[in-house]
Amino acid sequence: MQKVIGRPTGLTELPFHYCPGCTHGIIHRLIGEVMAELGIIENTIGVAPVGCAGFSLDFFACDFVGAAHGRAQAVATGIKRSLPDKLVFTYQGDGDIAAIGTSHAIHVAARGEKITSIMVNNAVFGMTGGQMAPTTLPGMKTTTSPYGRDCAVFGQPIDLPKTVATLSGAVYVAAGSVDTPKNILQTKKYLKKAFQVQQMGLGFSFVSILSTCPTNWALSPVDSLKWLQDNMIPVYELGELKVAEEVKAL
Amino acid sequence: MQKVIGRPTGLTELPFHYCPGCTHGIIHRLIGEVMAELGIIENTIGVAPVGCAGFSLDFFACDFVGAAHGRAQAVATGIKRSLPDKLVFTYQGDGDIAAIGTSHAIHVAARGEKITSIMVNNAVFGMTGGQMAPTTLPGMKTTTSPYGRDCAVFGQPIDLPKTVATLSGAVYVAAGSVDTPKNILQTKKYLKKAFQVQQMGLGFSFVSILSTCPTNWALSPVDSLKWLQDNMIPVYELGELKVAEEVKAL
Amino acid sequence: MMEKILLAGFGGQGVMFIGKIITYAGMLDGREVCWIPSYGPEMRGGTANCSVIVSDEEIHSPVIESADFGIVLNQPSYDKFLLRIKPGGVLVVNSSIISTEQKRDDIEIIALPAGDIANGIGNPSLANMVCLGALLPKMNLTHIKSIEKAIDSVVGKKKPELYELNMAAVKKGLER
Amino acid sequence: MMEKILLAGFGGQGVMFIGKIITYAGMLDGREVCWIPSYGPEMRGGTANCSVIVSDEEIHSPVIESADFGIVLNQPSYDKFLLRIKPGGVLVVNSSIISTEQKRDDIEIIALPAGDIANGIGNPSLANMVCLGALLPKMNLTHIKSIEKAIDSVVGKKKPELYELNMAAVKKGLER
Amino acid sequence: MAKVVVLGEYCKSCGLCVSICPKKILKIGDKPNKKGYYYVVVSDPDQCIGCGLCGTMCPDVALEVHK
Amino acid sequence: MAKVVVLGEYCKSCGLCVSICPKKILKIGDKPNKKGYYYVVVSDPDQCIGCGLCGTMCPDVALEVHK
Amino acid sequence: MSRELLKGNEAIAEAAIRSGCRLFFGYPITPSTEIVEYLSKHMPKAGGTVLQGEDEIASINMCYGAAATGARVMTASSSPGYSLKQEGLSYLAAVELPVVVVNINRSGPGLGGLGPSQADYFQCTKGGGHGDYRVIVLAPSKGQEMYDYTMLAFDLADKWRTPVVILSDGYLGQMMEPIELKERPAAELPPKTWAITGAGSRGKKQNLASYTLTNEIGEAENLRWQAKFEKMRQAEQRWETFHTEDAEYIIVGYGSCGRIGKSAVLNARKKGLKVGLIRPITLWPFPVKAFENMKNVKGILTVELNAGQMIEDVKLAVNCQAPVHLCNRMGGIMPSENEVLRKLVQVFNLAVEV
Amino acid sequence: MSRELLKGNEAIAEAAIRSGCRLFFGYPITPSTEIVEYLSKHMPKAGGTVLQGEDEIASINMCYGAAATGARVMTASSSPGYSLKQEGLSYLAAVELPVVVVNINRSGPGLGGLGPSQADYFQCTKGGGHGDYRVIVLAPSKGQEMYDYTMLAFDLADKWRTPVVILSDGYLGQMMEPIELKERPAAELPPKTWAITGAGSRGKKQNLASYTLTNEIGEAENLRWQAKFEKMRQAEQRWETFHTEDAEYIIVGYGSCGRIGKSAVLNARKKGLKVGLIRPITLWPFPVKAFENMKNVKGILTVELNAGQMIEDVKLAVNCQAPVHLCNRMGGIMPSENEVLRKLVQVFNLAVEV
Ligand SMILES: Cc1ncc(C[n+]2csc(CCOP(=O)(O)OP(=O)(O)O)c2C)c(N)n1
Ligand SMILES: Cc1ncc(C[n+]2csc(CCOP(=O)(O)OP(=O)(O)O)c2C)c(N)n1
Ligand code: SF4
Ligand code: SF4
Ligand code: SF4
Ligand code: SF4
Ligand code: SF4
Ligand code: SF4
Ligand SMILES: [Mg+2]
Ligand SMILES: [Mg+2]
Repeated sequence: MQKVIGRPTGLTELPFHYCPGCTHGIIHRLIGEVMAELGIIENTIGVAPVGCAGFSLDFFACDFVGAAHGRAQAVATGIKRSLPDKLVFTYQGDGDIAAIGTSHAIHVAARGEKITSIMVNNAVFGMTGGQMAPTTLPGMKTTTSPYGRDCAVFGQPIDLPKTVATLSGAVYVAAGSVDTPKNILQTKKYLKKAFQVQQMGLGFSFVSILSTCPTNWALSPVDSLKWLQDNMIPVYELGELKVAEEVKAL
Repeated sequence: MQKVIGRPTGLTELPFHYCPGCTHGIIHRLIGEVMAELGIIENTIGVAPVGCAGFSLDFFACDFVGAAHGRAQAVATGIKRSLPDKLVFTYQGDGDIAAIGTSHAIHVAARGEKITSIMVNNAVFGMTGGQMAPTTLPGMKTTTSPYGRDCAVFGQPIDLPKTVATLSGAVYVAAGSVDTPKNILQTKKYLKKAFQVQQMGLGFSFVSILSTCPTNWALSPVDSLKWLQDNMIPVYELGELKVAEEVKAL
Repeated sequence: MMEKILLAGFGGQGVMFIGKIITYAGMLDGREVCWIPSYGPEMRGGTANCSVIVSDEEIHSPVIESADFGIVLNQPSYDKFLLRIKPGGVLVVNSSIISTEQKRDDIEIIALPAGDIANGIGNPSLANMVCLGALLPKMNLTHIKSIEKAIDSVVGKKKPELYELNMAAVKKGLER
Repeated sequence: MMEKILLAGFGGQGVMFIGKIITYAGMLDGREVCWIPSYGPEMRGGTANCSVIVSDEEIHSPVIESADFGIVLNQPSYDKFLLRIKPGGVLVVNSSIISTEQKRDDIEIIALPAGDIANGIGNPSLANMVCLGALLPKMNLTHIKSIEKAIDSVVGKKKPELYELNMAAVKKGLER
Repeated sequence: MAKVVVLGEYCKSCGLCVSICPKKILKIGDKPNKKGYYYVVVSDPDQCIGCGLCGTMCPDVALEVHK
Repeated sequence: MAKVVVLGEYCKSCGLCVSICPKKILKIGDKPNKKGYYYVVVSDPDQCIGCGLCGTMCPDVALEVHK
Repeated sequence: MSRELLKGNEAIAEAAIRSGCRLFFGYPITPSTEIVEYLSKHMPKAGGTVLQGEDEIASINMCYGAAATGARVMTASSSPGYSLKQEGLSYLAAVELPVVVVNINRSGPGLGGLGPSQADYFQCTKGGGHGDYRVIVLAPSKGQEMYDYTMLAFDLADKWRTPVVILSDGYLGQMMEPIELKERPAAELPPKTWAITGAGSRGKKQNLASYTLTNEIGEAENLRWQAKFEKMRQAEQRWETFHTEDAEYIIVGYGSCGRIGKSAVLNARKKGLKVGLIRPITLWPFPVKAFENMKNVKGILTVELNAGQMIEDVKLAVNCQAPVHLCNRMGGIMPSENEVLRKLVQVFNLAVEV
Repeated sequence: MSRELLKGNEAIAEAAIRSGCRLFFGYPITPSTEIVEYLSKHMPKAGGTVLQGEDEIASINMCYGAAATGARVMTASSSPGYSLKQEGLSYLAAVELPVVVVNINRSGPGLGGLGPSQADYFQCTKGGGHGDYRVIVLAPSKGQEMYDYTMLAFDLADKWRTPVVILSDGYLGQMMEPIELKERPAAELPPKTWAITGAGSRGKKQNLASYTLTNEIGEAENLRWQAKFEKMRQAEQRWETFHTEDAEYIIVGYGSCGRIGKSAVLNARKKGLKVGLIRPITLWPFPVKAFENMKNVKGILTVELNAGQMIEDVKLAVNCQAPVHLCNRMGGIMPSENEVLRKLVQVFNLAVEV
């Protein structure tokens, strides 16, 4: 008998500290698997954000650096410029990368910084108790949009991968989801390709992933998946949004 | 006899402090004319950047607020949210808006902030003595790219209007140039439309304008125009890059 | 007179809520009150506790070094707060899921199967209210009447059925 | 011995450059030197000035309250710096574009049409070097030999033709 | 033959595996782990087809599937 | 009939108008203004066709064209 | 007047609305978040706008814009977020714009914990931003003061054309106490003739900016600012005394420590020790006047939730009239009143059991 | 050893390269810009990288990343840009990362002028960022020191695992003086076992972060940091004295003011006044030891390009042994040596003509 699924070597033994049913954990496992499959655990440096994934640095088996809120990509830039042979990735929430971290998101993409960024989009600031994020859906209630997000006041949600795709140094941009086994496997492929793009030094690679926040959405874990399907997927286009010529060869 | 061209009432009497031949001045005149033609001088509040145009607040006949470097759009947001009936515009260099001001550029567009932003793109940080900007052209020599901009290290230049156009609240995005009388007149039309979009409360309007910096390019004013035509226009697409449905009616 | 109360359990067990009810009751009685929450570093699921002071005089320091009363709803809270009750004080323990091996002789420990009792009245998440009921007779500045008013003001106005449920649980504890 | 020199003109007239040449010359002679630029708030076209100290001893304060020598290349600089020359000091004035109506008796004012002289040798932008030449005989710590070396080091190495041009202008001033 | 192993101490009782298992053989157990979560148990181990869906969905990597 | 007026104190002698004038009637003058710039003069005013190109290009709004 | 059970942060928010503040720009950060959350719920009902900026820098600059129009405006954050606002604060001070800025102190440096801390004292009082500027800093010590000082903050901001900082901590921010929702007190405030409201509103254009590259103007500006700061120093020192009349030992503490200090004073008195308390209310201007006559005082103990910061201002104020010592905890931990008393007894070698 | 005519800013840049710094992240701002410009030209030749960040925040956080790998790294800015780095600096201090940060002070607040100013003294020495942290601050007073102290800064940063700030002004940054391009002095430095270089490099994974939300850990961290700061306070105080042996009056000034102070001392001596100078080299730790024995001193005059900031540290150090007065200019204006002397004569009522 062979183990078809289980704890990958890319993760440490530590149990995650996320809320029950929070899909941050699924994404963690995928990254752990990808690192193991590519054999890069020893050679990878991750950068953790401030947000629910702030403690994630303990969960991965590779070296990790914790950044200030929103600064993971700038920190990753510093690491990569110092150690160009290492694989460097950032793991960030939607608030971290699409609110306070916006300029870095644009400029690592413009510079073609040879790092990989993973954005976990749960449509809220999870860590701080469920405030509106730039990704919060129209009409969605959060603690700072108690009457539902009013787009006339706050604007429509940002689909960051599409904006990032306009920058020439972003050579691979994909958007996945972890709501179903199928989407999970697809997301894993995106993650793997993103790391490979970096391994080959082609430019900046970016994977955005739709994720749940049962706690702040005030839904059960199972209902959260359904809510994601019904509400987020129609707004955030999934798939490979940009595959530059040099990446297509992969 | 009628005055066909001259000092518009949208400008004060003060002579500009720009270098000889610097086309910041042409753009100033266009804005002054547009304000006069729309009859909005009394009702408009401009926000000045830090950069060569930092003193511009004295040159316009409307009220002005000076912002910190890169913050003009955040300041304009505060003004507009306080006084929704005023016309509010920002006048910013490429460094101001596309380097340090990037997040604001993205988020005013995402929120559909009802302001107008004008970006004067001269491919350098003019004020500080001609350093590389995110807009500096490949191979272009500046004081911080003394061997010519190496895109492998610094990335390709950013075409900010194209990135901003991906945000849903940006309803009008145009790119002009002031190198020839024809382009100047075209740019004036863009500016006028951008202000009208704001007058109608449709969303965020953005006009990017290619401009010269004879001093830091180390070229004569006349040669600078030629350099702009030969080098900038091929890289930065001109025209109306985005006209949202609601704006088309205009 | 000043009474200090510590309330602790898992996040989700409603310790913050009973703390607020006691505080609210104190305010309705015209007393000085203060309520301080304390969350662990973990988002949810970790331990949560709050401290409440009800007083006839002005409350200066809000810090409770040792309390007059305590309610603990889970094991880690029992282990942690057992030593923080003043000699002569009272600690109410949800014995449904807490083993009270560790003991103290100088305080009164009221161990009651609050979880099971709550389950008995149809809602296991009311263990907090049962414990509150059990503590009430021991307190001098907080009485059932004010607790009733507090619950009514906090939840009753909007959801009368919740008021009934909560009061039923409190009474179960009181009757114990 | 310490000599303090103020140099001023429009941006682009090359006052920074002659300041650097004097400074460089001083360094080549093994002296203590320091050069401080000062730009106006305007990018270009405004007034620019720099101050230079050449000294046998260590230079502590680099601030020049009043100078031993000065060169002014335009009217605003003349108006501003005339009063900043020490009694007994020397001020070289580019009389091609400066009117020296305002006067001082306690300093020596060398008014020479540096612009025209420079024009005469084919390059109006060398007025700065002409003025430098005119000041040289008055200075004690800076001599033509070191200026030659300085110009050679700064521009001569890369562009020998520039060396010749500059030296020609300096000599015109010196011969005045 | 296939086998699913529940790493009880990791389980947070979220129920995602329960809802996805095509054979409906996973259920929330009645014993809490050290953290107080009632971890998942396998009601009918022999029915497991080793499809791995449960493990794919488990956010706490609390399931191992062997095949 | 057309007329171009140079507002000499605004002119910075950049030459943009000189290079654009289709009639080649503008040139850098030989008198400096207060700021020291040799401002533009009109060599042959009668030739002006009032096309306004000079004023359109002038970065210092130093030209008025009447027509 | 209604008395409501509110968290300290909510009291600040409610007071802001009742002070006529109709614009709030902020970015969430624990333990200040209840402010933006409360306002998001209640501000729209009052006809105001709460806008979440893309970050703290955007937020403070949105405040700058709104304040420039003469509107009452507020932002709130906690330590790391407050650090990001420093450039903005320096500009606000230079352009002299009234904005109320709340800092619910975390226990930094770095990310910092959420427990009560006063580690940002220097940052708030000595200018965390660049340049010579000072802003009024108010330090409430209970829910009611969170409310009252917020109202005061808006008035002081308008009176002096200055940012005013409310410096508090996670304890005070999240503690619930009954608050009297007093009406805004009457205040005579100068008209905002400097406000930018469109040239039409006054018939001529007007600017507001900090763009001076001429040193002489820079010096004149600085002299003008310093003269204003001096006036503020004279006029706005605020503090509370508690049993100081006959005190031989004085505890100095602000905010949470002021409360604990009071309990310590009462305990000390029970033990026969003549202890009093000075509780600075304005941290800038520091209440130097409270320390004018320390002749009969044998010793001073500052109580702080940091490594000892305010103690420098106390020493400067005391001017060697009495020895000054420190009782402190860090990292989000609060000392109890007995801990304070033990420290007092220990450093001054008093013959009392605590 | 070659002697070259360099601007102070260029001297810093050249020293950085010769200190083994191969990474620079910065954003241009006058009057610090020559640093990034010089490095853009010369760093690539040395095999290093100069990257212009999208802003100052990006730059300091890039430094954070690079320093985390154990690399020597530098950034440079001026006042408004330095303000933007405050959150980053607080994190650097918390994670204990060695980075050299240059602040060529503008004359703020606000945009600020370009003339010489010391208005960021408080910001640099008392932590412009949030939380209880201190960083070493070095204040060169001439071109050679811009060079030497930069080399020192890199070594101190590595020795103590701390950011080190070089605080200077536009005068010193843009002044050209002959600089001896000394070789990097030998220094014994601890190995960077904490560096993040990939788990493969040491066989097990490792983290670097400031993510502690447990108050008890937060307190332990703070105690550890404070203990380190105390050691630094003991070990790293640096200052220069000039004619202090018999001095009755002492001028205290750092940076540009230190130089002017020396000229003032020499002028005073010519007039028969026994004046000496203490020039702090480390602004943090402040050279308290230099003021240990002030018994024979009749008065102290601090010379500052601000509203009077260092004077507080001087007063605290002097501890009422002698009166302390202030001679200052602001806004980018520099006092002359005679102005300083006049002030000295005036405040201490001396019978001398200046
Ligand atoms: C400078 C700063 N501002 C704000 C915060 C507070 N904060 C921490 S995490 C966070 C947002 C988290 O949301 P997201 O990035 O979407 O991650 P999630 O928790 O949802 O996974 C915020 C606002 C902070 N720590 N630092
Ligand atoms: C926070 C901050 N960083 C940097 C600067 C320095 N600075 C002033 S203007 C400028 C860039 C100007 O370039 P741009 O915006 O393109 O305007 P231009 O002068 O070219 O018109 C910079 C970097 C500053 N004033 N403040
Ligand atoms: S708060 Fe939301 S995002 Fe954070 S751990 Fe809980 S469920 Fe996940
Ligand atoms: S430096 Fe360049 S952009 Fe600035 S005024 Fe001069 S020419 Fe114009
Ligand atoms: S592997 Fe498939 S069948 Fe087996 S328990 Fe998991 S989901 Fe059910
Ligand atoms: S999905 Fe995982 S954590 Fe959730 S109930 Fe199943 S085993 Fe437990
Ligand atoms: S209006 Fe036309 S013709 Fe007349 S001067 Fe101007 S460019 Fe020449
Ligand atoms: S374009 Fe304007 S500024 Fe330039 S030379 Fe002609 S008139 Fe003068
Ligand atoms: Mg999120
Ligand atoms: Mg530019």
